[in-house]
Amino acid sequence: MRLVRAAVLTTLAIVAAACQKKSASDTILIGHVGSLTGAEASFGTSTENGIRLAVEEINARGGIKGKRVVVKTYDDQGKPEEAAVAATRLITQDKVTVLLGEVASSRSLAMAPIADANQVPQITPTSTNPRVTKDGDKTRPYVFRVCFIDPFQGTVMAKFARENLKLERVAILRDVGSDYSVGLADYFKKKFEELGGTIVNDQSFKGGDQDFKAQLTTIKGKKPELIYVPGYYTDVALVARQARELGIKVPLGGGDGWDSAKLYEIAQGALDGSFFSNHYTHENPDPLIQNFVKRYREKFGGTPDSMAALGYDAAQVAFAAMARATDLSGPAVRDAIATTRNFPGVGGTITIDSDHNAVKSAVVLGIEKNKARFIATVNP
Amino acid sequence: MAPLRQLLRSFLPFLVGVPVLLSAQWAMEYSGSQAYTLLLVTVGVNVILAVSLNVVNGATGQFSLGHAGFMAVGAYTAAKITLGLAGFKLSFLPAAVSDQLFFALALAAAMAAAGLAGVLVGLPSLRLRGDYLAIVTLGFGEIIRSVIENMKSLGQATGLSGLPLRTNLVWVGVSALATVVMARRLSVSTQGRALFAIREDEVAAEAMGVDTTGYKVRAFVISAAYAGLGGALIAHAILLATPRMFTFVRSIEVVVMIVLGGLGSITGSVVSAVVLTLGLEALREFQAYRMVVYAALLIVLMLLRPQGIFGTHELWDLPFFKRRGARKDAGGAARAGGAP
Amino acid sequence: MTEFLQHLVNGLSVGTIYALVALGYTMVYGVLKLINFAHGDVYMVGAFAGYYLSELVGVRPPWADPPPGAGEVFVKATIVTMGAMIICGLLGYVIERFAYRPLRHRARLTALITAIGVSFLLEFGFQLSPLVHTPIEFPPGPSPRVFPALLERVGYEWAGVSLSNYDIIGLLVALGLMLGLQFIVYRTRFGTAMRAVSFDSEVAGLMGIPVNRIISWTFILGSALAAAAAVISAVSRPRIEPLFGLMAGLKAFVAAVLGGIGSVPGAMVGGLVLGLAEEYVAGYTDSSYRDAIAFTVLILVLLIRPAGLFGRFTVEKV
Amino acid sequence: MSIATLELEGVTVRFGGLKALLDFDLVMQPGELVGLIGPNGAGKTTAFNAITGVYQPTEGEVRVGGSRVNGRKPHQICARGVARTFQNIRLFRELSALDNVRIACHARAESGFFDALFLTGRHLREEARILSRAEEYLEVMGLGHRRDEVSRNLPYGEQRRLEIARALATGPKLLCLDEPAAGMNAAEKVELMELIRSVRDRFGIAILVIEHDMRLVMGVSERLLVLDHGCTIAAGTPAEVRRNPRVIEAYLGDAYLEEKQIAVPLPEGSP
Repeated sequence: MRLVRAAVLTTLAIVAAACQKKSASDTILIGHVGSLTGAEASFGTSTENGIRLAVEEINARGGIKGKRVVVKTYDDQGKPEEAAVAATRLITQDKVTVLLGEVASSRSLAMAPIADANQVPQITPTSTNPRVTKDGDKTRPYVFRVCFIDPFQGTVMAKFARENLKLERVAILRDVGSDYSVGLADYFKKKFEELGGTIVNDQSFKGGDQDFKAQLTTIKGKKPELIYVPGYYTDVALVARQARELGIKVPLGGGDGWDSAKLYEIAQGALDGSFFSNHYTHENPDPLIQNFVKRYREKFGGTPDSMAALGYDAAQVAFAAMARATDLSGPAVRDAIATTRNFPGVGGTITIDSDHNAVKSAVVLGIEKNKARFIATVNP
Repeated sequence: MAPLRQLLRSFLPFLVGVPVLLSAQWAMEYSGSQAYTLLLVTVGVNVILAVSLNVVNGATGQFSLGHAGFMAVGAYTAAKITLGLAGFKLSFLPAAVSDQLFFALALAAAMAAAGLAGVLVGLPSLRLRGDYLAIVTLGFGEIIRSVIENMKSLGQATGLSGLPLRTNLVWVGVSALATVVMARRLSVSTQGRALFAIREDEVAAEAMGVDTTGYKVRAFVISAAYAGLGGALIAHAILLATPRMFTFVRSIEVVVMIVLGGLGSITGSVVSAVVLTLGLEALREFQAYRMVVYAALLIVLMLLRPQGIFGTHELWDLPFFKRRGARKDAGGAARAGGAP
Repeated sequence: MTEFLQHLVNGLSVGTIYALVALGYTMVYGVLKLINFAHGDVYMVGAFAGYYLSELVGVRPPWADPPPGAGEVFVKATIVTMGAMIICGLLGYVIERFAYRPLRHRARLTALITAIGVSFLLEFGFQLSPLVHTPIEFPPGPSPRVFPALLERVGYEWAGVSLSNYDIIGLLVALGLMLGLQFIVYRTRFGTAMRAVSFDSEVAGLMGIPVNRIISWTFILGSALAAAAAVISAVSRPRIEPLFGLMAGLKAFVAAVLGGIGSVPGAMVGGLVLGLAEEYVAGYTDSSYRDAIAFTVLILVLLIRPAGLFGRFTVEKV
Repeated sequence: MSIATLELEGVTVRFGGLKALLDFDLVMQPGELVGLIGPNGAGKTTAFNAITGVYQPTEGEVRVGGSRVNGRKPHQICARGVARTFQNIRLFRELSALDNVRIACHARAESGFFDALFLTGRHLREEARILSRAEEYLEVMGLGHRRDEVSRNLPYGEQRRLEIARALATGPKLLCLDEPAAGMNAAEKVELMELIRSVRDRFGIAILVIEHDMRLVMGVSERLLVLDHGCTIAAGTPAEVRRNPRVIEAYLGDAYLEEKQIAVPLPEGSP
């Protein structure tokens, strides 16, 4: 029984130690809830890197209101319950000024009521589901996002496919386990059919699958002109390879989940001729973006993906708002975030609208010779 | 007078528990500190899950890996009901009371629905044993999740969000208490002993008049119903029900809890659910290293104490608590020491 | 018809991978009656071992300039595959020796929990950001890595049905391994000892069979098989990440149970049947129910034949 | 004439091509003590399994208390009043002696899960009744002092007795004992047989006992049935069976008989 007692005592000691830490008054603590482990660890880690980069920069510039910024990150293993507990802990025990996260809408949805109830602003970098910032019909007062929402991105690609590419027949291959993917696919389908196109087939897979040939074989039989695969790069690259292996020559289409250097590394040219919507392009000569990419490479190695860029933007928007706010209380910072206008982020120029969504233009990128090329800007 | 005393005895744990919980809840609200509420809710729900799974895995000896599926059924059933009844109020009651009544209804429905799912999952247990049963129950859990992911009316991958906040310490406490009381009363009753008999020797149990098929299904149903209750409670605490909450990894976590606590030991399940939940929370500071530490601890703990923290015993069986009467029950003490 | 045949090819290709992993699973289970939950993760480690080895030996892709000659390809592919198998064999030995053996005489669930612990340790350990940077980055971290092309992919097309040398090699290797295993199990002294241990390890010990050594070797063999499966799978689907063994392990377990756990041909058939069932279900019906259907098939098969397709149903003697 | 406790009519059990039991007939009246003997593999345990529902007879009919029980599950047959012990002891090993017996009392329990969860009066009364009954059976079998011992820790002979106590606790009209004296020494065996007889007298139940040791079984049973290779080769009083050449042949082989020129001796005190 010594073991039990020892275990209980250790637990209590650690909890007590954790509770004792108080943020000193010369620092500003911000919280991040992310999936550092689990099936989506890749995305959470990217976001975390983006946030760390932003924090490092703001501190190099002298912090906010003369205070250093410190970020505290809690892992949620990709589970909504854990995200809620972590958010509660950051807000009530660590007393963070701003809460950043989560990547996935399902987890942001679990955090949002807590941010609202405790009047601490939450900015989600990449949760695209419209309901994240909405509680029923009314906008959640303390929850914001710096990314597109599903309807926007889905619609952009549908319009691009129908109006610019003049396509008639499109097949969809969605990740049924990801709310992001399902959302984009739904809105794409709606808009594309509205514009007179036909969805010839609507297939699905589950993130992490190794094999997509079953779905692709069926899609091939329906002879589409484009396959819309709104998913994450981790799966899309394999989808593309297997599509080519099956002799499918039509382009693929997707959303910002595609954006990662890994996409091209895995796809090995299989995506040439495909299109996807995104926030920005690494090729954009804008020094802001080039600087970000360069510093990210130096610090973490590798090219930042959209998750990193948006994590960076979320932190930047929060810092700018804190700097503008009269004081660092939740309501004051909230008001400041809500009045963000034309903020130059690496993921586009951000204006927060009355629904607390980021209004920004999307770019459509084409892939040629295993590299993304800018094709068009689509304004909201 | 006798029936009244009877009733009193039947509900005694609750007559003691509810006022304590109410005052805890009130103290929490009064002090304005909600810091630990959600954590305590998770602890409570894990206790419910562990103790209820123990009825099947520990007491009956059937290896089920589908607990998350039952949670999902309960969570979605309750969520659908509270969302559907969101606009209604019983006009003759204060709003808060009316809400809580509806929630009670939702919880009851969650238990019923999950229990029904338990029948479905319990049926294969009549033909399958051990690992075969484990993989089939795991499969059922995944099927349930898969169905939810594909149902538009259940919100697909996003799930049902915007649930009203209904779960509080009182609900969780009472539910956890009810689960423990259920498990305890079962274990000292003739029905519970019938379950143990199935675990020990199915052929002999059948020959001694235990309807093994019936009892296995009943164990599944009871266990599933309480898992559904746990699911409903957690959904109304984080105001969300999504398929992500109910993966087979969740089921495995619960199995880990009961084995670590000692298969068949109710207090073991309770202690291990509490320690594991709080321990993981305490380790949160370690970020990504947390899970590595957790995994290493799991292995070390199992190697040091293979029979689990409590073995098959309850807290009150341990030498520590029966120092006075220790000599009288030499058998019990020998058992607590464990086999070599 | 083309579509039907294409599905057949795809299904066999996926089923081959399931079968390969299931072979290792079923061997370990046959001897120890332990669900080696970490088997999928050993498979994952096998893929990463292959990845690192090919970085170390400097595997050049077929499109490199100048392209690697046939001899170079063969030598390096062999080094990578054998190396991965040896590394996983050692890992299997370590896992068995330190996590399972001390619990062998305990309740079987106990060993299951350490198996889960080992599985978590490997998964989450590999998800940590790199601590070592030279000569290789280890642990690999959560984002996926690209498995190098050890061998050029050659695609064939026949009446609209495409398949590749990867699929053919995979199937041949799986068949070869299955036959090899059958040979080991039924025609060698080691196999006889294995079967004896599987039947009753206590009595086998009394008969002078070195039970511990047999079990260790079974683990080493099973884990090496997982590594072989991982390399074959990763060459054709070159995305590897720390959690990609989880689903493969689960599917392999399903395949092994489907075929009758403990039976070598059963694992092979179970893997192929599962692969084909999934393929046709995903291809011809709503593909989002793919996993659900795989499990439904499993449940139905088990309800009709509780010991799997090739398993022997043992009636308990009363 | 009262209804027979057990009737088997032309019961045959086949496993694939193997006939484990062939055309087996047996009628047991209330309170009768019958012995079932035969060499290894003669089909004695198969007969038990056919009676208690573990195996389904391929042909023939089994009736308990006058009603047909073919196709019934073992627990249903147990509820009709047939209890058994096992050749290889099958106690609930990790449970106490008391719990082993209490589980058997469950067969006659009337309260359900609901009663257990809400501690209804019915449940409490039932638990009390079960406890006192279980203790009584333990006493009868001389195991009162072992009440709280984990059953796997009991000495072999006591485990055998505990199995009988457990079977008795199901409240049977017919008790089937499968080699209850196996592994005991001569003195213990005799003692056990006396005990079996006293149990029969005390509870007024019919007992069917499988025993290897012919001498022993002849001492206690009123009627004997001899099986060999699934066939009934003899039936009748011990004295009749003892002289039956087929029995002697089956048991000892011709060579032995010719050499020794003996018949199976009759134990003391048998009719």
